[in-house]
Amino acid sequence: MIKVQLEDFDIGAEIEALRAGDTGIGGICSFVGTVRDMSEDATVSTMTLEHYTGMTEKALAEIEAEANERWTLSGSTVIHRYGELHPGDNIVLVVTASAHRQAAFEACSFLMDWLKTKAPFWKLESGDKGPNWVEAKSSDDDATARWR
Amino acid sequence: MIKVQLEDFDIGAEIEALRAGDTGIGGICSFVGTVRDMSEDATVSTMTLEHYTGMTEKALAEIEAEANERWTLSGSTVIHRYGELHPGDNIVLVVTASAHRQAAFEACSFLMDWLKTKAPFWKLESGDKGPNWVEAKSSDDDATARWR
Amino acid sequence: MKILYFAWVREKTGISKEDITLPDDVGTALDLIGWLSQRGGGYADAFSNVDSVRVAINQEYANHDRPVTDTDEIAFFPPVTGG
Amino acid sequence: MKILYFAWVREKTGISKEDITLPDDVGTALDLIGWLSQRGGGYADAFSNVDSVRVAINQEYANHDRPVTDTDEIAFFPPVTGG
Repeated sequence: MIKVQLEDFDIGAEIEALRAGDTGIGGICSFVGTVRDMSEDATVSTMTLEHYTGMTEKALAEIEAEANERWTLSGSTVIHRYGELHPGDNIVLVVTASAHRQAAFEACSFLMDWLKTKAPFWKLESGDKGPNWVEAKSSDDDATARWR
Repeated sequence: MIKVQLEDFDIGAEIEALRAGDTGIGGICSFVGTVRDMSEDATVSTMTLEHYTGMTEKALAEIEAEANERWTLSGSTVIHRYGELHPGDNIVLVVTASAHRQAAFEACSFLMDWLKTKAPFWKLESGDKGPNWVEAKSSDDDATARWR
Repeated sequence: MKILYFAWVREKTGISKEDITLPDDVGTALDLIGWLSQRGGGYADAFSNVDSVRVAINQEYANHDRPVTDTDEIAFFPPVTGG
Repeated sequence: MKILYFAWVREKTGISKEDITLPDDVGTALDLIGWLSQRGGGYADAFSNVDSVRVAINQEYANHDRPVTDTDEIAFFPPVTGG
């Protein structure tokens, strides 16, 4: 299940929704990305997430389908927010459920790596040094390259 | 923070408690292990977890300290239940928070691997084929060996 | 042809989307970048380092040498930073 | 000396814990296993495959050749299966 939304999400409720009634599940992995109050050498007071409506939903659905092709999952959830966020706020949630823990861990990690390098979102940070578009990190490309 | 308990836990509440007020966190990884309704070729109706009171708490504290030595974490939570459980029930919860997602993912995966091979718990499954002590898996030893 | 701009590409062009009629001599995404740059000003600035601009054609990532047609939706943006 | 048994080791010995006075000729955990096995019955069965029995001395994992003393807490159990 994928969602692109302005509103916050409830991590516990999403985990419960994904596992509900499925006693074939042996493990559920989740990852929440949150807004940090520091970026490189600047403080962050606001992070604004811009995205490409239409393409975002397509990209997320493709990324989720790819994870489900690579691992045997009982289910997966990807929620990505956009709009104006502040330190401590949730940005993104990935939840994966599987009969086996390694599949749940790997698929969750894979989904996060792919979101970082494939999902059309852009982060604009504002703080003590003025607005700054976050630059893509080569470490994220490296992380994604692990899965090829 | 470690807990060994009979009662269930609230995943969402534990995640919120770990992150509360810390805006230096960039990612929170969690893993919940749950009771499956099948084990190898037998159905499972009850899983009873026995543990070594005293040593369990020491082992969990050591495992958590080791994770915090290897990765820079903002915090970690390990909760392991004992007693009589049923399919779909929570067994174990690990939550790790860090400024960086890779540290959160790796520490969470490390903690689960170590719990599987170091924490003094034993699972007795009962179902259509009668009671059976779960055997240790060499795949769990292999998973733990990754971290040496 | 519908063209969309995101993040600092949008800030530099000063526009988030526009409709253009594709000129006959524009065959690829890179040709289109060249044609847009000729408008000067913010456009020239946005595309001054072409390697830092990503392209999507009809909401799929595309290389700069991919052909474009007048019915396509083209988007230009920096490397993504979501997640 | 306090001895604890867990899981199927406990089921086979039929007892979860007991206090014994350490015999003079028992120097190591393995010696203790040998001495307990001599009791026969469930004890012999529990320790029939010594490689499948793990040992903890004072709540720390220990090899079978580790020395034991009369003030130790010794535990015998199968490989753990938690998590």
